[in-house]
Amino acid sequence: MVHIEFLGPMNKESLDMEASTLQDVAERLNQDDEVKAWLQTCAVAVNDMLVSSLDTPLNPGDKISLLPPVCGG
Amino acid sequence: MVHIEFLGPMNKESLDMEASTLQDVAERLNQDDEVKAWLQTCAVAVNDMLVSSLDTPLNPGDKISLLPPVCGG
Amino acid sequence: MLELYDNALNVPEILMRWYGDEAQNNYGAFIPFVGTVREESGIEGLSFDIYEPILDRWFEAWQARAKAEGAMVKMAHSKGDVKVHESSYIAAIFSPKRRTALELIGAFVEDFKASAPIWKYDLKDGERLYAKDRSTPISGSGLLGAVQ
Amino acid sequence: MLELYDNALNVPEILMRWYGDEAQNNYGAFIPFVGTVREESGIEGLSFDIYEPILDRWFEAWQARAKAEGAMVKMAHSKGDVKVHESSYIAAIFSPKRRTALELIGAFVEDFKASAPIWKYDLKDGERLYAKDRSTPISGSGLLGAVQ
Repeated sequence: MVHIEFLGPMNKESLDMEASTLQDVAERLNQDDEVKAWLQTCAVAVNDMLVSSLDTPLNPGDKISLLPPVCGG
Repeated sequence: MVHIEFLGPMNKESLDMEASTLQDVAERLNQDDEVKAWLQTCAVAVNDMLVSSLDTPLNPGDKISLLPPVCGG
Repeated sequence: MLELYDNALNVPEILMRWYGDEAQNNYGAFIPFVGTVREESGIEGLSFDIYEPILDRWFEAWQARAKAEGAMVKMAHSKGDVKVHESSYIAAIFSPKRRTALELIGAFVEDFKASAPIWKYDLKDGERLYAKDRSTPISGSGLLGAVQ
Repeated sequence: MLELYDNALNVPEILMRWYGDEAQNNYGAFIPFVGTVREESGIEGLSFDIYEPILDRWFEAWQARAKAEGAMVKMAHSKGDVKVHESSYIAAIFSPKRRTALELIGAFVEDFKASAPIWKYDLKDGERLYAKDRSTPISGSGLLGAVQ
Protein backbone atom coordinates (compact mmCIF):
# COMPACT_ATOMS: atom_id res chain seq x y z
CA MET A 1 0.00 0.00 0.00
CA VAL A 2 1.07 3.58 -0.70
CA HIS A 3 -0.31 6.63 1.07
CA ILE A 4 -1.68 9.58 -0.93
CA GLU A 5 -1.98 13.10 0.51
CA PHE A 6 -3.84 16.02 -1.03
CA LEU A 7 -2.20 19.24 0.08
CA GLY A 8 -3.41 22.77 0.65
CA PRO A 9 -6.73 23.74 -0.91
CA MET A 10 -7.48 20.25 -2.25
CA ASN A 11 -8.99 19.70 1.18
CA LYS A 12 -9.48 15.97 0.81
CA GLU A 13 -8.79 13.12 3.21
CA SER A 14 -5.67 11.16 2.42
CA LEU A 15 -6.14 7.64 1.05
CA ASP A 16 -4.21 4.37 0.80
CA MET A 17 -4.06 2.18 -2.28
CA GLU A 18 -2.08 -0.58 -3.96
CA ALA A 19 0.31 0.79 -6.59
CA SER A 20 3.65 -0.21 -8.08
CA THR A 21 4.20 2.95 -10.16
CA LEU A 22 2.75 6.47 -10.38
CA GLN A 23 0.92 5.26 -13.47
CA ASP A 24 -1.25 3.15 -11.19
CA VAL A 25 -1.91 6.17 -8.96
CA ALA A 26 -2.77 8.34 -11.96
CA GLU A 27 -5.31 5.80 -13.24
CA ARG A 28 -7.00 5.58 -9.86
CA LEU A 29 -7.17 9.33 -9.26
CA ASN A 30 -8.55 10.03 -12.72
CA GLN A 31 -11.59 8.01 -11.70
CA ASP A 32 -12.39 10.50 -8.94
CA ASP A 33 -14.09 13.52 -10.55
CA GLU A 34 -13.38 15.78 -7.58
CA VAL A 35 -9.63 15.02 -7.72
CA LYS A 36 -9.42 14.84 -11.51
CA ALA A 37 -10.11 18.57 -11.87
CA TRP A 38 -6.89 19.28 -9.97
CA LEU A 39 -4.56 16.85 -11.70
CA GLN A 40 -3.56 19.07 -14.65
CA THR A 41 -2.12 21.68 -12.30
CA CYS A 42 -0.75 19.52 -9.48
CA ALA A 43 2.89 18.67 -8.91
CA VAL A 44 3.67 15.26 -7.42
CA ALA A 45 6.15 14.28 -4.74
CA VAL A 46 7.17 10.80 -3.63
CA ASN A 47 8.48 10.77 -0.07
CA ASP A 48 8.76 14.57 -0.27
CA MET A 49 10.85 14.61 -3.45
CA LEU A 50 9.23 16.14 -6.52
CA VAL A 51 9.09 13.65 -9.41
CA SER A 52 8.62 14.08 -13.15
CA SER A 53 7.90 10.60 -14.54
CA LEU A 54 4.87 8.32 -14.33
CA ASP A 55 7.30 5.39 -14.39
CA THR A 56 8.59 6.35 -10.95
CA PRO A 57 8.58 3.03 -9.04
CA LEU A 58 6.76 2.90 -5.74
CA ASN A 59 7.41 0.79 -2.68
CA PRO A 60 5.02 -0.17 0.09
CA GLY A 61 4.73 2.64 2.60
CA ASP A 62 5.68 5.39 0.15
CA LYS A 63 4.03 8.74 0.66
CA ILE A 64 2.71 10.44 -2.47
CA SER A 65 1.81 14.13 -2.18
CA LEU A 66 -0.22 16.19 -4.62
CA LEU A 67 0.72 19.89 -4.63
CA PRO A 68 -1.75 22.28 -6.26
CA PRO A 69 -0.65 25.73 -7.55
CA VAL A 70 1.26 27.72 -4.95
CA CYS A 71 1.39 31.35 -3.87
CA GLY A 72 3.63 32.16 -0.93
CA GLY A 73 4.61 35.56 0.28
CA MET B 1 34.09 86.41 -11.43
CA VAL B 2 33.07 82.76 -11.09
CA HIS B 3 33.89 80.54 -8.12
CA ILE B 4 35.56 77.16 -8.64
CA GLU B 5 35.39 74.36 -6.06
CA PHE B 6 37.44 71.15 -6.06
CA LEU B 7 35.45 68.43 -4.31
CA GLY B 8 36.37 65.35 -2.31
CA PRO B 9 39.90 64.03 -2.71
CA MET B 10 41.09 66.90 -4.93
CA ASN B 11 41.82 68.62 -1.65
CA LYS B 12 42.54 72.04 -3.17
CA GLU B 13 41.46 75.51 -2.08
CA SER B 14 38.66 76.97 -4.17
CA LEU B 15 39.56 79.83 -6.50
CA ASP B 16 37.86 82.75 -8.28
CA MET B 17 38.47 83.75 -11.88
CA GLU B 18 36.99 85.71 -14.78
CA ALA B 19 35.21 83.42 -17.25
CA SER B 20 32.31 83.70 -19.67
CA THR B 21 32.12 80.02 -20.64
CA LEU B 22 33.42 76.70 -19.32
CA GLN B 23 35.94 76.83 -22.16
CA ASP B 24 37.65 79.69 -20.30
CA VAL B 25 37.69 77.64 -17.10
CA ALA B 26 39.10 74.62 -18.93
CA GLU B 27 41.95 76.66 -20.39
CA ARG B 28 42.86 78.07 -17.01
CA LEU B 29 42.73 74.77 -15.14
CA ASN B 30 44.84 72.99 -17.77
CA GLN B 31 47.66 75.34 -16.85
CA ASP B 32 47.72 73.96 -13.29
CA ASP B 33 49.62 70.66 -13.38
CA GLU B 34 48.19 69.53 -10.06
CA VAL B 35 44.60 70.06 -11.24
CA LYS B 36 45.24 68.92 -14.82
CA ALA B 37 45.84 65.33 -13.74
CA TRP B 38 42.27 65.17 -12.44
CA LEU B 39 40.44 66.78 -15.37
CA GLN B 40 40.04 63.66 -17.54
CA THR B 41 38.02 61.93 -14.82
CA CYS B 42 36.16 64.86 -13.28
CA ALA B 43 32.51 65.71 -13.85
CA VAL B 44 31.56 69.39 -13.82
CA ALA B 45 28.60 71.14 -12.24
CA VAL B 46 27.49 74.74 -12.63
CA ASN B 47 25.43 75.94 -9.68
CA ASP B 48 25.04 72.29 -8.62
CA MET B 49 23.69 71.07 -11.98
CA LEU B 50 25.90 68.66 -13.91
CA VAL B 51 26.77 70.02 -17.36
CA SER B 52 28.02 68.37 -20.54
CA SER B 53 29.17 71.19 -22.83
CA LEU B 54 32.16 73.52 -22.77
CA ASP B 55 29.92 76.15 -24.34
CA THR B 56 27.89 76.37 -21.15
CA PRO B 57 27.59 80.14 -20.55
CA LEU B 58 28.65 81.46 -17.17
CA ASN B 59 27.42 84.44 -15.21
CA PRO B 60 29.20 86.41 -12.50
CA GLY B 61 28.81 84.62 -9.17
CA ASP B 62 28.32 81.17 -10.71
CA LYS B 63 29.67 78.25 -8.72
CA ILE B 64 31.60 75.64 -10.71
CA SER B 65 32.26 72.31 -9.01
CA LEU B 66 34.69 69.62 -10.08
CA LEU B 67 33.63 66.11 -9.05
CA PRO B 68 36.30 63.40 -9.18
CA PRO B 69 35.38 59.68 -9.44
CA VAL B 70 32.87 58.61 -6.80
CA CYS B 71 32.36 55.56 -4.61
CA GLY B 72 29.50 55.73 -2.14
CA GLY B 73 28.14 52.88 -0.04
CA MET C 1 17.81 29.56 8.60
CA LEU C 2 14.13 28.97 7.87
CA GLU C 3 11.65 30.22 10.46
CA LEU C 4 7.91 29.58 10.39
CA TYR C 5 5.55 31.45 12.70
CA ASP C 6 1.87 31.29 13.49
CA ASN C 7 0.22 34.48 12.20
CA ALA C 8 1.99 37.79 11.49
CA LEU C 9 5.77 38.15 11.63
CA ASN C 10 7.47 40.35 14.18
CA VAL C 11 9.51 42.16 11.53
CA PRO C 12 11.63 44.35 13.85
CA GLU C 13 12.61 41.36 15.99
CA ILE C 14 13.50 39.14 13.04
CA LEU C 15 15.39 41.72 10.97
CA MET C 16 17.40 43.00 13.90
CA ARG C 17 18.27 39.53 15.14
CA TRP C 18 19.46 38.48 11.68
CA TYR C 19 21.44 41.68 11.24
CA GLY C 20 23.01 41.29 14.67
CA ASP C 21 23.81 37.61 14.19
CA GLU C 22 25.80 38.34 11.01
CA ALA C 23 27.27 41.72 11.99
CA GLN C 24 30.79 40.37 12.56
CA ASN C 25 30.82 37.95 9.63
CA ASN C 26 32.16 40.37 7.01
CA TYR C 27 29.16 40.49 4.73
CA GLY C 28 29.24 43.80 2.88
CA ALA C 29 25.62 43.63 1.74
CA PHE C 30 22.42 42.64 3.56
CA ILE C 31 19.20 42.74 1.55
CA PRO C 32 15.97 41.71 3.21
CA PHE C 33 12.70 41.52 1.30
CA VAL C 34 9.67 42.11 3.53
CA GLY C 35 6.22 41.15 2.22
CA THR C 36 3.20 42.83 3.79
CA VAL C 37 -0.49 42.02 3.26
CA ARG C 38 -2.11 44.70 1.09
CA GLU C 39 -5.60 46.00 1.63
CA GLU C 40 -7.36 45.22 -1.64
CA SER C 41 -10.58 43.66 -2.90
CA GLY C 42 -12.15 44.09 0.52
CA ILE C 43 -10.13 41.33 2.19
CA GLU C 44 -9.60 41.28 5.96
CA GLY C 45 -6.33 39.43 5.53
CA LEU C 46 -4.62 36.40 4.03
CA SER C 47 -4.13 32.91 5.36
CA PHE C 48 -1.37 30.42 4.53
CA ASP C 49 -0.93 26.64 4.49
CA ILE C 50 2.63 25.34 4.29
CA TYR C 51 3.89 21.85 3.50
CA GLU C 52 7.03 21.91 5.55
CA PRO C 53 8.95 18.80 4.38
CA ILE C 54 9.18 20.05 0.79
CA LEU C 55 9.70 23.67 1.83
CA ASP C 56 12.66 22.49 3.91
CA ARG C 57 14.22 20.70 0.92
CA TRP C 58 13.64 23.65 -1.39
CA PHE C 59 15.21 25.98 1.12
CA GLU C 60 18.21 23.68 1.70
CA ALA C 61 18.91 23.76 -2.05
CA TRP C 62 18.87 27.56 -1.90
CA GLN C 63 21.22 27.60 1.08
CA ALA C 64 23.67 25.54 -0.96
CA ARG C 65 23.33 27.85 -3.96
CA ALA C 66 23.95 30.94 -1.82
CA LYS C 67 26.88 29.30 -0.05
CA ALA C 68 28.52 28.53 -3.39
CA GLU C 69 28.66 32.29 -3.95
CA GLY C 70 29.95 33.04 -0.45
CA ALA C 71 26.51 34.28 0.55
CA MET C 72 23.79 33.26 2.99
CA VAL C 73 20.00 33.15 2.72
CA LYS C 74 17.46 33.43 5.54
CA MET C 75 13.71 33.27 5.42
CA ALA C 76 10.70 33.66 7.69
CA HIS C 77 7.07 33.00 6.77
CA SER C 78 3.69 33.02 8.44
CA LYS C 79 1.29 30.07 8.85
CA GLY C 80 -2.42 30.70 9.33
CA ASP C 81 -4.06 34.10 9.32
CA VAL C 82 -2.30 37.43 8.75
CA LYS C 83 -4.26 40.65 8.78
CA VAL C 84 -4.11 43.49 6.28
CA HIS C 85 -0.98 45.67 6.85
CA GLU C 86 0.78 42.91 8.77
CA SER C 87 3.81 41.12 7.29
CA SER C 88 3.83 37.45 6.33
CA TYR C 89 7.19 36.95 4.58
CA ILE C 90 10.82 37.94 4.96
CA ALA C 91 13.64 36.69 2.76
CA ALA C 92 17.17 37.98 3.18
CA ILE C 93 20.54 37.65 1.50
CA PHE C 94 23.86 38.34 3.20
CA SER C 95 26.76 38.54 0.78
CA PRO C 96 30.30 39.89 0.64
CA LYS C 97 29.44 41.73 -2.60
CA ARG C 98 26.50 43.92 -3.52
CA ARG C 99 25.97 42.53 -7.01
CA THR C 100 25.73 38.95 -5.79
CA ALA C 101 23.29 40.06 -3.12
CA LEU C 102 21.08 41.91 -5.60
CA GLU C 103 21.05 38.98 -8.03
CA LEU C 104 20.33 36.41 -5.33
CA ILE C 105 17.49 38.31 -3.66
CA GLY C 106 15.73 38.70 -7.01
CA ALA C 107 16.23 35.07 -8.00
CA PHE C 108 15.25 33.80 -4.56
CA VAL C 109 12.04 35.83 -4.31
CA GLU C 110 10.92 34.84 -7.82
CA ASP C 111 11.71 31.15 -7.32
CA PHE C 112 9.99 31.26 -3.94
CA LYS C 113 6.85 32.57 -5.61
CA ALA C 114 6.93 29.83 -8.26
CA SER C 115 8.10 26.85 -6.22
CA ALA C 116 7.66 27.11 -2.45
CA PRO C 117 4.86 24.75 -1.29
CA ILE C 118 2.73 27.45 0.30
CA TRP C 119 -0.95 28.04 -0.40
CA LYS C 120 -2.63 31.39 0.01
CA TYR C 121 -6.24 32.14 0.91
CA ASP C 122 -8.17 35.40 1.02
CA LEU C 123 -10.00 36.08 4.28
CA LYS C 124 -13.22 37.78 3.25
CA ASP C 125 -16.69 37.93 4.79
CA GLY C 126 -15.76 35.21 7.26
CA GLU C 127 -14.63 32.81 4.52
CA ARG C 128 -11.20 31.40 3.65
CA LEU C 129 -10.98 31.36 -0.15
CA TYR C 130 -8.10 29.76 -2.08
CA ALA C 131 -6.32 32.46 -4.14
CA LYS C 132 -6.46 30.26 -7.22
CA ASP C 133 -6.09 33.07 -9.78
CA ARG C 134 -2.85 34.32 -8.21
CA SER C 135 -1.35 30.85 -7.76
CA THR C 136 1.26 29.19 -9.98
CA PRO C 137 1.55 25.48 -10.79
CA ILE C 138 4.92 24.18 -9.62
CA SER C 139 7.27 23.36 -12.51
CA GLY C 140 6.46 19.88 -13.85
CA SER C 141 2.83 19.95 -12.73
CA GLY C 142 0.19 17.96 -14.59
CA LEU C 143 2.03 14.62 -14.51
CA LEU C 144 -0.96 12.69 -13.23
CA GLY C 145 -3.37 14.49 -15.56
CA ALA C 146 -1.63 13.12 -18.66
CA VAL C 147 -3.39 9.78 -18.16
CA GLN C 148 -7.03 9.14 -19.09
CA MET D 1 13.67 60.85 2.61
CA LEU D 2 17.46 61.29 2.54
CA GLU D 3 19.26 61.10 5.87
CA LEU D 4 22.95 61.81 6.43
CA TYR D 5 24.67 60.93 9.69
CA ASP D 6 28.08 61.50 11.17
CA ASN D 7 29.84 58.12 11.41
CA ALA D 8 28.15 54.70 11.51
CA LEU D 9 24.42 54.26 10.93
CA ASN D 10 22.11 52.98 13.64
CA VAL D 11 20.66 50.32 11.39
CA PRO D 12 17.97 48.96 13.75
CA GLU D 13 16.66 52.45 14.51
CA ILE D 14 16.54 53.52 10.85
CA LEU D 15 15.06 50.32 9.42
CA MET D 16 12.40 50.02 12.07
CA ARG D 17 11.40 53.66 11.86
CA TRP D 18 11.05 53.45 8.07
CA TYR D 19 9.08 50.19 8.32
CA GLY D 20 6.82 51.67 10.98
CA ASP D 21 6.26 54.93 9.12
CA GLU D 22 5.01 53.09 6.02
CA ALA D 23 3.23 50.20 7.74
CA GLN D 24 -0.28 51.52 7.04
CA ASN D 25 0.44 52.80 3.52
CA ASN D 26 -0.38 49.59 1.66
CA TYR D 27 3.05 48.82 0.26
CA GLY D 28 3.24 45.08 -0.33
CA ALA D 29 7.03 45.00 -0.63
CA PHE D 30 9.79 46.65 1.40
CA ILE D 31 13.39 46.01 0.31
CA PRO D 32 16.22 47.68 2.18
CA PHE D 33 19.83 47.33 1.07
CA VAL D 34 22.26 47.63 3.99
CA GLY D 35 25.94 48.24 3.23
CA THR D 36 28.47 47.30 5.89
CA VAL D 37 32.21 48.03 5.95
CA ARG D 38 34.14 44.83 5.23
CA GLU D 39 37.37 43.93 6.92
CA GLU D 40 39.86 43.62 4.06
CA SER D 41 43.33 44.80 3.08
CA GLY D 42 44.08 45.62 6.70
CA ILE D 43 41.86 48.70 6.84
CA GLU D 44 40.53 50.00 10.15
CA GLY D 45 37.49 51.46 8.42
CA LEU D 46 36.28 53.73 5.66
CA SER D 47 35.65 57.45 5.57
CA PHE D 48 33.23 59.41 3.36
CA ASP D 49 32.98 62.91 1.95
CA ILE D 50 29.60 63.93 0.55
CA TYR D 51 28.70 66.90 -1.62
CA GLU D 52 25.16 67.41 -0.42
CA PRO D 53 23.67 69.86 -2.98
CA ILE D 54 24.19 67.47 -5.88
CA LEU D 55 23.31 64.41 -3.82
CA ASP D 56 20.00 66.09 -2.97
CA ARG D 57 19.20 66.72 -6.64
CA TRP D 58 20.16 63.20 -7.63
CA PHE D 59 17.98 61.78 -4.88
CA GLU D 60 15.02 64.02 -5.80
CA ALA D 61 15.16 62.66 -9.35
CA TRP D 62 15.03 59.15 -7.92
CA GLN D 63 12.10 60.01 -5.70
CA ALA D 64 10.21 61.18 -8.81
CA ARG D 65 11.13 58.00 -10.68
CA ALA D 66 9.92 55.80 -7.82
CA LYS D 67 6.74 57.81 -7.39
CA ALA D 68 5.92 57.35 -11.08
CA GLU D 69 5.76 53.61 -10.34
CA GLY D 70 3.70 54.03 -7.18
CA ALA D 71 6.80 53.33 -5.10
CA MET D 72 8.95 55.23 -2.60
CA VAL D 73 12.71 55.39 -2.05
CA LYS D 74 14.56 56.19 1.18
CA MET D 75 18.26 56.45 1.84
CA ALA D 76 20.66 56.96 4.71
CA HIS D 77 24.43 57.42 4.44
CA SER D 78 27.36 58.10 6.73
CA LYS D 79 29.70 61.09 6.63
CA GLY D 80 33.18 60.81 8.09
CA ASP D 81 34.66 57.66 9.59
CA VAL D 82 32.94 54.28 9.82
CA LYS D 83 34.73 51.33 11.39
CA VAL D 84 35.02 47.82 10.01
CA HIS D 85 31.76 45.83 10.58
CA GLU D 86 29.74 49.01 11.01
CA SER D 87 27.18 50.07 8.39
CA SER D 88 27.50 53.20 6.26
CA TYR D 89 24.65 52.94 3.77
CA ILE D 90 20.97 52.00 3.65
CA ALA D 91 18.78 52.33 0.58
CA ALA D 92 15.18 51.13 0.64
CA ILE D 93 12.27 50.73 -1.75
CA PHE D 94 8.65 50.53 -0.69
CA SER D 95 6.34 49.41 -3.49
CA PRO D 96 2.86 47.95 -3.94
CA LYS D 97 4.34 45.18 -6.09
CA ARG D 98 7.33 42.91 -5.54
CA ARG D 99 8.66 43.05 -9.10
CA THR D 100 8.76 46.84 -9.14
CA ALA D 101 10.51 46.80 -5.78
CA LEU D 102 13.13 44.30 -6.95
CA GLU D 103 13.81 46.23 -10.14
CA LEU D 104 14.03 49.59 -8.39
CA ILE D 105 16.35 48.47 -5.58
CA GLY D 106 18.78 47.05 -8.14
CA ALA D 107 18.65 50.11 -10.38
CA PHE D 108 18.91 52.50 -7.44
CA VAL D 109 21.90 50.81 -5.84
CA GLU D 110 23.80 50.59 -9.13
CA ASP D 111 23.07 54.19 -10.09
CA PHE D 112 24.00 55.30 -6.58
CA LYS D 113 27.36 53.62 -6.99
CA ALA D 114 27.98 55.30 -10.36
CA SER D 115 26.51 58.74 -9.75
CA ALA D 116 26.12 59.79 -6.12
CA PRO D 117 28.68 62.50 -5.24
CA ILE D 118 30.30 60.60 -2.40
CA TRP D 119 34.02 59.93 -2.03
CA LYS D 120 35.43 56.99 -0.15
CA TYR D 121 38.71 56.74 1.73
CA ASP D 122 40.44 53.79 3.35
CA LEU D 123 41.47 54.32 6.96
CA LYS D 124 44.78 52.50 7.28
CA ASP D 125 47.81 53.02 9.51
CA GLY D 126 46.47 56.37 10.64
CA GLU D 127 46.08 57.65 7.08
CA ARG D 128 42.97 58.55 5.07
CA LEU D 129 43.59 57.30 1.52
CA TYR D 130 41.28 58.04 -1.42
CA ALA D 131 39.89 54.74 -2.78
CA LYS D 132 40.79 55.74 -6.31
CA ASP D 133 40.88 52.24 -7.76
CA ARG D 134 37.33 51.47 -6.62
CA SER D 135 35.91 54.82 -7.73
CA THR D 136 33.92 55.53 -10.89
CA PRO D 137 33.95 58.72 -12.98
CA ILE D 138 30.47 60.22 -13.07
CA SER D 139 28.85 59.92 -16.51
CA GLY D 140 30.06 62.77 -18.73
CA SER D 141 33.36 63.21 -16.88
CA GLY D 142 36.40 64.55 -18.72
CA LEU D 143 34.73 67.64 -20.15
CA LEU D 144 37.45 70.01 -18.97
CA GLY D 145 40.22 67.62 -19.97
CA ALA D 146 39.28 67.81 -23.65
CA VAL D 147 41.02 71.19 -23.94
CA GLN D 148 44.78 71.61 -24.26
